[in-house]
Amino acid sequence: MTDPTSPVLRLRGLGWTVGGATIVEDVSLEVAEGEFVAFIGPNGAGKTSLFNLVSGINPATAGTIELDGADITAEPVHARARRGLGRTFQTSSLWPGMTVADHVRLAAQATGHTSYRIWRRADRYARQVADTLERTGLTHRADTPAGSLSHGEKRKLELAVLLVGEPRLILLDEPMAGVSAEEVPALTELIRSVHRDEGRTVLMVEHHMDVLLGLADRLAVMHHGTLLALDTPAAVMADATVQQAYLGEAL
Amino acid sequence: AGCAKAGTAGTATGSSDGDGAKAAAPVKVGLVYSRTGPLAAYGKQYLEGFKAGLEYATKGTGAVDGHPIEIAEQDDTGDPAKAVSEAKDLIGKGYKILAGSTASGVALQLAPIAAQNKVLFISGPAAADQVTGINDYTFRSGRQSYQDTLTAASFIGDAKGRKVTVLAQDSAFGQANVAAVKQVLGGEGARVDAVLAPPSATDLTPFAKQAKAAKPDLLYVAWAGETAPALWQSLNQQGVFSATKVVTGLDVAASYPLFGAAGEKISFLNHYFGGAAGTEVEKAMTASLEKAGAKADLFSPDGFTAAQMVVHAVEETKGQVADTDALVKALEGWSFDGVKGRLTIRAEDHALLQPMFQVRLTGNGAAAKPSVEKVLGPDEVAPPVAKAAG
Amino acid sequence: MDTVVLLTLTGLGLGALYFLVASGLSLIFGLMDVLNFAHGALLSIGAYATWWAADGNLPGAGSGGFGFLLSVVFGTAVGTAAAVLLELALIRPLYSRPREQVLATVGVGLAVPALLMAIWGADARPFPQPDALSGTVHLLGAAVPVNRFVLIAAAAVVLGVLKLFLGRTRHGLVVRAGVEDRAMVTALGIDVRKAFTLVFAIGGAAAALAGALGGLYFGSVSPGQGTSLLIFAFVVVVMGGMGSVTGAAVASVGVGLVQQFANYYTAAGLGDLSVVVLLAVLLLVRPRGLTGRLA
Amino acid sequence: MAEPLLAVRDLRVVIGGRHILHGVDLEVAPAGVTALLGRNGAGKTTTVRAVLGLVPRSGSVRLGGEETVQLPTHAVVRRGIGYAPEDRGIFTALTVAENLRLAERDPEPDYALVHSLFPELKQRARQAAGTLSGGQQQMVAIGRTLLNRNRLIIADEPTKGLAPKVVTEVAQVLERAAEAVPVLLVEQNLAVVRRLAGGCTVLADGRTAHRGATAELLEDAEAARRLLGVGRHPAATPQEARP
Amino acid sequence: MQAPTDNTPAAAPTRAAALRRAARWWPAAVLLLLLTAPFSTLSLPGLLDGPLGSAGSLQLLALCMVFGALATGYDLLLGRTGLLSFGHALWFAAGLYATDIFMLEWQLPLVVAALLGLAFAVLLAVVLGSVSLRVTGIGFSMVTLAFAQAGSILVQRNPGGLTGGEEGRSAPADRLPDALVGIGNTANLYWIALGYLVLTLAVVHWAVNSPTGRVWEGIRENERRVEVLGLRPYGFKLVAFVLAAALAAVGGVVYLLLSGGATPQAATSDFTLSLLVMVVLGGSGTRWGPLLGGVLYTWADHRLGDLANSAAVNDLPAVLRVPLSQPLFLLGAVFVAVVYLLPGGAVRLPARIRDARSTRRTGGSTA
Ligand SMILES: Nc1ncnc2c1ncn2[C@@H]1O[C@H](COP(=O)(O)OP(=O)(O)OP(=O)(O)O)[C@@H](O)[C@H]1O
Ligand SMILES: Nc1ncnc2c1ncn2[C@@H]1O[C@H](COP(=O)(O)OP(=O)(O)OP(=O)(O)O)[C@@H](O)[C@H]1O
Ligand SMILES: [Mg+2]
Ligand SMILES: [Mg+2]
Repeated sequence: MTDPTSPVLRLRGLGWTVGGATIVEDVSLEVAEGEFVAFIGPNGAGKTSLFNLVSGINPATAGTIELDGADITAEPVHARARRGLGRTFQTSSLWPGMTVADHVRLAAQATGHTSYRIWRRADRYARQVADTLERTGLTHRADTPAGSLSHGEKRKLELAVLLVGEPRLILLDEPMAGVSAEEVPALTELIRSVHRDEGRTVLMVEHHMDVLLGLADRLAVMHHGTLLALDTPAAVMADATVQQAYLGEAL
Repeated sequence: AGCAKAGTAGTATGSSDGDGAKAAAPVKVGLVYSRTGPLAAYGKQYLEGFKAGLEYATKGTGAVDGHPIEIAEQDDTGDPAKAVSEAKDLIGKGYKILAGSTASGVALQLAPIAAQNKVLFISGPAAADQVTGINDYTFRSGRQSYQDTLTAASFIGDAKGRKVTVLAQDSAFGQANVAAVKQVLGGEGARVDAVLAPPSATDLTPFAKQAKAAKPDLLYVAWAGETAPALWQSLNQQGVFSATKVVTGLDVAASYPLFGAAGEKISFLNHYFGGAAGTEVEKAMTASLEKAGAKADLFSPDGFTAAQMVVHAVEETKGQVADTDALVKALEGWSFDGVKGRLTIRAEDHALLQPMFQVRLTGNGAAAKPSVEKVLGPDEVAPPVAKAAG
Repeated sequence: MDTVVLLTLTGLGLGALYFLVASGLSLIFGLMDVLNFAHGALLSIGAYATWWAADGNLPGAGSGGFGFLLSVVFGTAVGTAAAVLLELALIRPLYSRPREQVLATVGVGLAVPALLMAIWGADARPFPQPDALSGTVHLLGAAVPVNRFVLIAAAAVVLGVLKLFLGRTRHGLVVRAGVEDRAMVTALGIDVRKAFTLVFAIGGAAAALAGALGGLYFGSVSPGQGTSLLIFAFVVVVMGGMGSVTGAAVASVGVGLVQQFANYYTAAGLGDLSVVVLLAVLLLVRPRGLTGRLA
Repeated sequence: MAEPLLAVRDLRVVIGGRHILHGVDLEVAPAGVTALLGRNGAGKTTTVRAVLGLVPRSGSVRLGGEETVQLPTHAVVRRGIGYAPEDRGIFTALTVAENLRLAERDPEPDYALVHSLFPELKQRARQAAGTLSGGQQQMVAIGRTLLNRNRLIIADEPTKGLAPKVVTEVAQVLERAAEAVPVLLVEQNLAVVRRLAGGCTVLADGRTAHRGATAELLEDAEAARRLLGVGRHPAATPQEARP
Repeated sequence: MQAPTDNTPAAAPTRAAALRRAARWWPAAVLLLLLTAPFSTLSLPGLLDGPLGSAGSLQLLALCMVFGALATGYDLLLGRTGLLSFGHALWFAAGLYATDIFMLEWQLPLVVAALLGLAFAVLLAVVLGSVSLRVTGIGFSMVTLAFAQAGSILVQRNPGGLTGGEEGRSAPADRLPDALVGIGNTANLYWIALGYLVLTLAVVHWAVNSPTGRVWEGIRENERRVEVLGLRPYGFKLVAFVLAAALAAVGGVVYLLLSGGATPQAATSDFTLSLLVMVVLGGSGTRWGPLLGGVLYTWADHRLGDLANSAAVNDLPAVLRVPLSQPLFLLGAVFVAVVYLLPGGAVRLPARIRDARSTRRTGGSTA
């Protein structure tokens, strides 16, 4: 359905103004099929806000968003999700009373478009669910309510819910925050396989630079709501402004 | 169902329908009334009246021809659905006589149940006119709205060309009153109009003003519920009493102070108040009530009359209460001395023909005292015959 | 003309009554997130206590002048005490279960009117009317009852006091924060329970005062009076923006006027229905109510 | 070694019938930074919450020699603890200024320090805290602990979600703060731990698994792998990864 | 409810398992018992006034079942989807009044009138549901309250003489099948109520275990997050709303038969409030909780009056007698006690006792 050379996602002059403050300003960007773009930038630069615009949590006040060539600027969240756009949240956003397995099951069923079958039993997708839990290392937690998971486990569950939906375009908002040093490599590997082996397009915000550098095809630097730079990781890291505004002195 | 209270003259406690025990088989009467809920005060008067009536009619024996009268009290809390359940419970247990119904809604729901199951039902204080003639098995021991209306109409004298305004709530009760006044006084040539306030309105000042602006010769106020004091205050403040003659129904004694300063300026129509009738029966009732620590009030006669009717029906049928049709026969057309005077159960529609009173209040607040201005004979306030039950 | 004046002023009086009833509810709902179904019960307690005192049971109190004032003060105090008791006994132990808090108040809302009925009967009792307040004032041809002005003045005072409380003290802040994350407030070294009790007490005081003045308005007290006003109080609170005291005031005036005019001018007395429609439309147009922010 | 400021013995926590802590021992030295380390789910956050009395606990928690295990949270905190929780504990409906105002305990709170450290918080004083970016919220959380003169600061993953530059700044802040007030630091960023923490306690499965000097632990590759699961390259330290 | 756990060590694991499997069939056993109740002469003194098969007892049991079912349907919104509706009475009243009015005014036979009444209620629910679901949270509660209040006012106003105002209208006996008229046929009404209960339980159980049911659960916990999965909560909420309304409307029809008429009490917000109380009494969001709550509430509502009037209470000193003679006071007090002492409702009681016992045991071993 799509021309392989045409971008999956195209932002044109995207902007968001709220309460008189411009949070995101004139962001234009094209992401090709199968590409991995990482976003960095100081706290409050507008990275999460940009993700919120793309996923439809907040309506854009300027510019357009195209997904696979279709203009989705005015579409609500659920419609965009149906087009294969999935995301995780910076602050874990889950269903506290539901078990880990139920989270994944619900997500699987949402993708399978069987949610309106009120006369059916909801016991399909067992294998998909088991696989996803296995991949994210949550199998032993399958029956725990999400509300009593530790912080790191919640981050993984966010990923599990995302992955089982098999989205084509994935937005990850700081998936590594709070994950213990030990598990960072495994999680990095998981994200790598989603991108490389399954060929999904990924946009990711992360402050862990070493993780990004191994994954990203391109690095986008945001500052004060604008796209300051967009280039290969090496080129961006060499940039003096980025050094000064974002990375600071070594610890 | 709690407390079934056996009559005092309980002799042999006859068990089942065995022939030998028949002579003393108790007659069970179920009272479904408001023991609690918004109409609890009415319910209490009714019950006290009933007990006094039973004592009077059985001459203190609590039994008729050796059949002790057992009453079972059921609280309907004013909720018709609950009343229906309770009535079914009683009927299921073999009760052939039901009485009570403090609220009109209850009476109207119980009447069909009584007909379906062929039991005698004597409605209590419920005033709805529809109860009259609703079916063959339903009677009433109190007055009905139409009798109130006719009493109110009596204040105007010659109605021709006069203007009458009805101030009422826009509810079934209020609408029925308007319709009745239109029928009665409109028929006599009066111009009748109405000021209807929403039942839930709390500020009645504008309606008082409207009633005054209508400049009627007679303002008939048909009001029920919590907002009555606010209404009288508003009517007084807007100067309605000096502009026209105001007629309304006199409620229970506890409500006299609620008229406030307006009390003395109102012409009251009245079903009954303690001491209104001055009959021998009333004296008996008052004595009996006082013995029980109670006072005669608006609805005492309703209970008293119901007991008289029950006893009469049992007497006539010699305790064979299973034959409901005989009970009905016994009551239809019966004329007897009641608390208020001569009472007649009209055979056609079971309306209870009875005298009504024109009353004045003297004194304010807690000191307010009613006195009878005029007694209207049963025929003067007889409602038209209701069409036969379908 | 005089009709419009009369309707406007009595409408304002009705609005003032609604605000008095709603203010405490709005305060508690806005700060504590507890939709207090026992509010009507507190109202009735205040009304009955005032009536009881004015009926000659409290030395010094009575139905006229200073005695009446004392009765109102007494009624408010009793209502406040009841609110504190309610908070300590029921709300506080359930703080980790907000839904249960609301339900407990539902239970109290059922039980208290029944208790009042058990003690003083189902009948309405005449409420004392000081002579100074039972007359009318003639304004542009309309005879406006004096007690409406008393209600309007009391409502204004309550509005002012509540705004001062919210603006000048830290308690409002503590309670708002406590509703969002109670544990975190205590982790800042604050005894959040005291603040909650205080807010509940103030809400209770407002309710009891409304009950006492409501008695003046209706000319009587009855067990169900408080509860019957509760629905309008809810409507006003929600219209005003879920807990904004100022919003509740604006909404009260609006509802009072609309109801009064609609009752009078529409054929079938559509006051109630128009308020209902007003609420539905307002919420659909502005889902967060008139203000959407706290006073 | 001087007497510890905070001494935790045999701390146990059961929530909803589940045993989460089975006996944690922990000491915070009267000066400097003490680190509390462990894998995800090891019980670090629960330990901190139990110390403050935010979860039902048993055992002994002595603060400056005084037993506090029976005290309610607010009383414990009033004895001089500044706490920046893991989920930040921001009151989203309140403004930034209100969030800070709630934390005031001293008669003269040190706004100068907080604002000089995080100028953003001054500019955004009237913004609803819920609309702040993740990093800005973290600033509020840390700022609250610095307003008062405390006897102990507890920071649960304070650098989580902060940009590398700010991580460095926060580390410096904590280092400076630790000169005056001891700090109990829960942290996944080992570069920060290495730089700040003198002593450390490692938890595993709700128990104390190791106590000792931080430097020693991080040097000992075998111990580091066993206790923290990190290999030869303690990963996730942004600056180390820089080209 | 559940088979007591076998504590004898390694007694007979297979037997225990078999017992447990058998115990899962208890609802069928209860159903069988309920089906045969009209033939029973068993008397349960204190619980029921008269033998099980007597008209009064059957009527009370039938009411208990109707309200148990109504509460179960209401919990579809409250406990399963997280929608606090204050307007549920409207659907009940719609089924009740519409059916009654169709019979009275159009002289339709019961079945036709009931189907039309149901259709009317569902149509109304679709329209009003799609409007009120446009707001969320307490706003939704208030809009539903507003609509229900409007309905209640309309019923009280007696428009066109249709509803009978505050006096209500009784059902026309001549339009009803003979088998449903008269005390002798109470058993038939009882079976209808039982059928309604089984229907509601089955529909609710089936629905919450369907894919849609899982989405409801997600909506209850975090609505925003559901959208991110590509699901539009609005549609799912509307399905729950209309389904619950339809169940309530059917309940209205059954109630019409049981109480022999339509009265305005059924349309008041107090009615919805009592459903709320039932759900909470029993345990919201559980399979049997709302049913249990509805049964307990209805039973108490009818029987507390007897207790309040009983000789035992009348002999008490005034301090106790006065409050205890008010059924509503008892009900309110019992309700507060349940909320306070039984979080999660009566249905969680066995589990809580088990928990308490096991913590005591393990607590003892670790301490
Ligand atoms: N509703 C709002 N009103 C005012 N300002 C807002 C609002 N929402 C967001 N902001 C501001 O917009 C800016 C961008 O926030 P955003 O969450 O996108 O940052 P970020 O780049 O994701 O930062 P971080 O790395 O800390 O997560 C922040 O300064 C934030 O305070
Ligand atoms: N309220 C609770 N109810 C039940 N279990 C809980 C609760 N809080 C925490 N736990 C469990 O206790 C364990 C320890 O959790 P804790 O949050 O203390 O870990 P942590 O060491 O801080 O982990 P992380 O590094 O991921 O933040 C986890 O397995 C978690 O699932
Ligand atoms: Mg962000
Ligand atoms: Mg943690």
